[in-house]
Amino acid sequence: MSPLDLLVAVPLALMIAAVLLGSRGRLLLLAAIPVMAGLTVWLLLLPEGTAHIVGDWNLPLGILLRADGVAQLLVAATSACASIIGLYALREFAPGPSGSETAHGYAFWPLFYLLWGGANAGFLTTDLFNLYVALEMVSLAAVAMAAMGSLRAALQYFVVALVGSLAYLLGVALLFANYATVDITLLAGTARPDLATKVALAVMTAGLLIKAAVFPLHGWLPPAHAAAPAPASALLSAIVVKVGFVILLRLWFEAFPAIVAPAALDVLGWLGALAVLYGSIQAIRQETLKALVAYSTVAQIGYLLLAFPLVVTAAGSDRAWAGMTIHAIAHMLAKAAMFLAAGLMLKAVNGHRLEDLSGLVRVMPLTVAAFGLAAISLMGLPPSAGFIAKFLLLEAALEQGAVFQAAILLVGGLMAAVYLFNPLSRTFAGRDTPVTEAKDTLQTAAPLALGLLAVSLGFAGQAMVDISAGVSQAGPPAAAVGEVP
Amino acid sequence: MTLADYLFPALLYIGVFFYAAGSLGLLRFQDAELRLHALTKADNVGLGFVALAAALHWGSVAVAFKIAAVWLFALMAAGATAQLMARRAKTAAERGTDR
Amino acid sequence: MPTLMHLYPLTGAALVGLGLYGIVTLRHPLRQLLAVNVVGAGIFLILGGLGRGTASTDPFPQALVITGIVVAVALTAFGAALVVRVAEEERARDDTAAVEATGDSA
Amino acid sequence: MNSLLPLLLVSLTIVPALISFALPDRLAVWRDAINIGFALSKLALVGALLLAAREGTITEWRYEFLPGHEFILRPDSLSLLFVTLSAFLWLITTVYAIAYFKRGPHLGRFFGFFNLCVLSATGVAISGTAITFFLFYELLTLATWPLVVHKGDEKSLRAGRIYLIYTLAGSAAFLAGIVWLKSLVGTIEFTAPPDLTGIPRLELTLIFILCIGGLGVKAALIPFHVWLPEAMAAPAPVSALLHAVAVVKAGAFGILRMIYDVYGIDTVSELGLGTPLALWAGATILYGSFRAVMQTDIKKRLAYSTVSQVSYIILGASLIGPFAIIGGLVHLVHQGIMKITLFMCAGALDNRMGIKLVADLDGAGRAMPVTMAAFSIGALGMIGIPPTAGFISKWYLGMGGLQSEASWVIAVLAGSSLLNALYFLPLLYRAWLLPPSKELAPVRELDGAWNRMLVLPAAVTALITLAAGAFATFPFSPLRWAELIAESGYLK
Amino acid sequence: MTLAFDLILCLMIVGTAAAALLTHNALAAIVFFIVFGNLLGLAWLAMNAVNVAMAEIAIGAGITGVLLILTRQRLMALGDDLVSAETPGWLRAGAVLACTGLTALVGSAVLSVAPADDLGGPIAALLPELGIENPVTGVLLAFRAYDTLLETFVLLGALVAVWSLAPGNAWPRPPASLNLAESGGGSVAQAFGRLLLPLALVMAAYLVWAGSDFPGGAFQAGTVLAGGLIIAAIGGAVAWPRADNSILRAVLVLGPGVFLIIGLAGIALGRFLFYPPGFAKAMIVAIEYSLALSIGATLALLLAGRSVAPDHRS
Repeated sequence: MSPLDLLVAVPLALMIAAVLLGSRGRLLLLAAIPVMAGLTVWLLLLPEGTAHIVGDWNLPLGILLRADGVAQLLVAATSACASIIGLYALREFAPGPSGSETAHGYAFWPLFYLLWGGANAGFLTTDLFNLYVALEMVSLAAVAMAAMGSLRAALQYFVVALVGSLAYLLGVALLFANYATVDITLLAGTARPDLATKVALAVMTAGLLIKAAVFPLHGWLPPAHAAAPAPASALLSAIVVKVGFVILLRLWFEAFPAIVAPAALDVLGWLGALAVLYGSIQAIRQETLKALVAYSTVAQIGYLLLAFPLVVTAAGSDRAWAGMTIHAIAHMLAKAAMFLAAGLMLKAVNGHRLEDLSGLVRVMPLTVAAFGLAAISLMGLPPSAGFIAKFLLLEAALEQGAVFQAAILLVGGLMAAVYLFNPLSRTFAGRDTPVTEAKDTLQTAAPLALGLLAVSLGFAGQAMVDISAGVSQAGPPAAAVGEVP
Repeated sequence: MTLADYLFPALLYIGVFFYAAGSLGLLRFQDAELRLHALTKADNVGLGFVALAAALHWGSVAVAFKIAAVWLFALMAAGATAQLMARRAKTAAERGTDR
Repeated sequence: MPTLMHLYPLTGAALVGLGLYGIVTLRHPLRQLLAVNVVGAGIFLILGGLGRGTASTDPFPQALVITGIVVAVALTAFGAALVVRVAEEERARDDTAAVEATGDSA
Repeated sequence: MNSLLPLLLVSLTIVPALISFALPDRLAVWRDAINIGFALSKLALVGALLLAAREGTITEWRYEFLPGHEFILRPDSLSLLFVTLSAFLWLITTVYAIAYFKRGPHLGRFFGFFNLCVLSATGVAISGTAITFFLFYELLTLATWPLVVHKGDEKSLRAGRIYLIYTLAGSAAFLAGIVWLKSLVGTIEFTAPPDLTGIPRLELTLIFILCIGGLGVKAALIPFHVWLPEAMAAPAPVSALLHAVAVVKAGAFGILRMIYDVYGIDTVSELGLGTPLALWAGATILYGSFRAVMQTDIKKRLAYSTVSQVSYIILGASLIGPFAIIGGLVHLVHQGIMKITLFMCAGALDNRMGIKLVADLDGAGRAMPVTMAAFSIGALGMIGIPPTAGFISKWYLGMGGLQSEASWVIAVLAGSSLLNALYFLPLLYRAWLLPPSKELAPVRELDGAWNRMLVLPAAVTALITLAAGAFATFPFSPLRWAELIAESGYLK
Repeated sequence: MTLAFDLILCLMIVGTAAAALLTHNALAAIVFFIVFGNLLGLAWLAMNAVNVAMAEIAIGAGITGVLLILTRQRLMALGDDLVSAETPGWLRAGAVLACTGLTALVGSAVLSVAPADDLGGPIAALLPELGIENPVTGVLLAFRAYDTLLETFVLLGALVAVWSLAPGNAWPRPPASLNLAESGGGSVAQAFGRLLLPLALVMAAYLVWAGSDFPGGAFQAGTVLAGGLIIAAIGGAVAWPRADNSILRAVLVLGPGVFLIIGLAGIALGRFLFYPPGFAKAMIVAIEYSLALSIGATLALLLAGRSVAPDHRS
């Protein structure tokens, strides 16, 4: 009896209920949230690195589920995000006045639970092929939700996502052929720097960089995220890109720490830096609000990769690891809050451009406050979780003398301030045209709750660092390994 | 080299001959009905010989029945589809489109 | 050292290269979908092909391949529906554009 | 011992902030009552802390918010000086702001952020480590920005943008400095200054430049002062409390902390950083006064005068010498009181009679005699004419300059006093001696509750300016207090 | 099989794949793709992976082939002539270089690995405990049951995703009918459809039962069932149900549901997806039957596409 598998099984059961009941069953979410919250708390209470195999078949045949620090924190943040986005979507996809159900209204809920289950599966398992199936679950749901916005952007996202998955699958095939196992913990023990492993790692990294929308392979993200309906783009930007990133993390730091050349890590670090600069510059240039927020995702993902080279060297590497994890969570919460708030604001003025936002602070102060709180965390200003992450990364960078990374961290924060204060200051400007203010307390409360969570986590720095420090010990728990000929 | 050893390759060659004839017909004949005619007739007979050869090769009666069932399905499928394609070709010819 | 057993995985590798070429050069989404299936088949050939011992074939990669094929067909089906829907929307936009161009309701 | 008093002192103002945000405008009366009530209770709390400090028991509150980092609130003597000043002036400005806006729209949001600003100013004052200081320092920027853009017109939005560009860039540099120092030396606690012996001189100087540069933005050292005159687009109470007191002082206070509590006076002089900082401050003093003379708008002129006055504090701090330190510390208080008087009078003149430009001041003395009297006292204080408080701080700064053989300081002080006279005296001359250009009906500024609440705060602070000057030697005067701090804290 | 057979087969596979990708005529490309799928099935047979051969031919060539033909027809009805625009020369050259480089890299990586039957032994050792002989079904439904569970939800998710594409007014109407009778197909198609559906049901049932000991299994059976349903639809013997038809939804959800319930029941005995020692075979067969039914319905509906508005032509 363990939360590791229930955290995937429960969303899948909810998906079945959602398919059966259709949008009449959307209130099921109110039952889902407490159950998932309970499971998440139970997961967080598990001792470090507890792991157990599915069914009763030892490795290398069976599949190992494990909750290390990164998984615990990300599953917790996913639960918080998904629950609140779900509550927001209760209104967004409510059936029409005559009770008529639309295709989007029906399909959103099964896809929502599929995405939630897939993300949890992606965070909790150490089996590379199982991660492939989880990636497919998440990508399928993501593309379908993006299609609810713009079909053309969804098609482009679909083709690119497929190429990414195929690249990842090719790597898994080569790894299995070479080591007769697809389990990360077993691979960690037997990894040897031969050609097949290097090719596999390269190809898988390329695939995952596509999935995580890292610069130069990020092209599909802005149009898809900007056009999707608000809850969908919140889910996409907050959760979907993180699954790709976590698998990349596991590959580089748990499966193949031995054979990863520092030069390769620096390349990823450089990619991250370029992503931060490119994403920020593009975000500054955008005229429409949702495109701006989408490009900010590209920039924030850059920070995660920027931290890769800092994690390996001895000094301050535990702080960099904690900083990276906390940044992933801070971005998840803040970006979800920002997309929901942006959705509300744009719906009120039914426009897309930044100019349409003028004067909103007087009309919808709470939503603008939520956008502001999210902006504070994204910029890494105290007292938010974003600040804790930026501070830890900055500290690790300066401790290792990586002045370039430190500079990127600071400049990135300033550029984020530019493109985030731009819409914020417009909301203070005067307004002439009237605003149709659909006062919906649930939808207003959702981004505010996420924003407050992102900011208040700033005070729980110590707890988050302790949990994330629970790095899984190299190699599988003894009980799980069967006899291998 | 018992009788079966001689018979088996012979049947196979006859089957292949009929397949070749069918494909040749497909290439040489001009209008659709003739091509369909060549294809369905020749290929199915060819398949019959190959099936016979396979049945002999495995020798057991159960396998022979299964192979006969396979042949039967192939015949049915060929017949039905040929008829549909012929109908479509005729209507297409009348309407002058090649769809 | 290449052996007889490497023949099928090598064709798999060839299919991966060919399929990727198709994805990059073919601009029509349906043709790209076809190319994606070719790449998928190539990858499965590599995965299954390298699991062949002298006497028997390893059932583990076979199961992975079957799972892979089913996932591939699910995604291809969704991709095809998406392509049709995009074409439909494109056509709807051309019709409305045509109506505005001619100025009268067609 | 881990007492909750400091935490209470900081977090007390969250309550009025949230209430102000929540209360709709029609319940404004309640909102004003709550604001004033909490301002008074905060003053009482500060009093309690003062008594505790007098008996020598230093209370502090620790919380480990990150491994190796402690979040310490520790009101020592220096911070209590700043806290008392900000708490007292906050009460005064709240009364003034209520009168200034009467029943305007969106005041809930205004007073909410107003309280948050004071919260962060108090936090800046009593923070025990560099990280806690940075946290409140940044919060101050975030809380003041909405006040700058409160009106929402193009001018204040532009002011807000410039304000952000400067302050966020400054805090980024300051963060870099702190973290760099932290990685070299471990936690930077103000009470136990880290020993900087083992660290190469170059790195120490670079860190010093980064930190002082970052703090200098808020302390309006040239060329980072540009945001201050722009911020005058904000409503008068904002520029009165925030831009004359809270924000600018936070920068100066930060520099004092860096010099006294992080580096320590002897390291600063050994690194030879004292004199360049003094020169930088001196240049700002002259430049600020010079630009003030040329301004036609009253508030802009006062803004530039603030730019130069704040640098007096930095000048005092960087001239390593007992008199200079006392001069700097006491000016921290005096400048706050005098500048707030001037801004409140300027705000009242603008609010009641629409006087914005220097030219419209003709005959204002007859129309609003009390306000103009307070303005005059403030102006004379600025110039440094006895018996105002301004004279005391300039006198001590001059003596400090002599003591540490920096005679050019005297020249700077004399020059700036002359410039002060140049840009303040014409105002007084117009107001009192020139006949009013257009028929100014006497505003009868004292009858009616609104008028009294608008004018009296300025009068009170003007009287304090005089008192601080005349009774400087009395036990509870700011001067005596500054000496106490100097002796106990920094002259050991 | 002999080297000659393998060599010719591989050359034909690569040849048909190249043809499928490079011809301009879309229909020819799809036909080549179907041939390519069948040849792949032969290749899997040559590697005596019979389960995969059946899956590849049924799903890879069959279902995907039909899907591509139907999609082509729908696109032609919308006036899209499926001719992919001419890619610029430099892109084509660059692609050739990149792809040959990738092929060489992957090829050399493949060559550097010695093919071996690594997990055949341990699997064979554990099979008696499950009570089944077909190792692939063992892996699919016992050792990697978690993978297969997630995969069935991907299939269900794909169908929901296709349904989500329905335009506003079309939901929850049934998808476009494939019935040839409406477009002059006549009685032959109807008779053919009527005859084949029961046959497909028998075949599917046999495949599932045989699956535990001989090559076969839920996925292959599901595909045969889907094929039968499609032919019946073309013959007019079966009409697509509305999307909100509760029986349809129950059938779609049966497979994944049963699998999940058995998985959760396992928790009571110890771990998720844990089969009690004596009942492993019973559990596996129960899962397989429900899965076959759901997969058959899901694949058929995936081919049918999304709901269409009443005035939808094509």
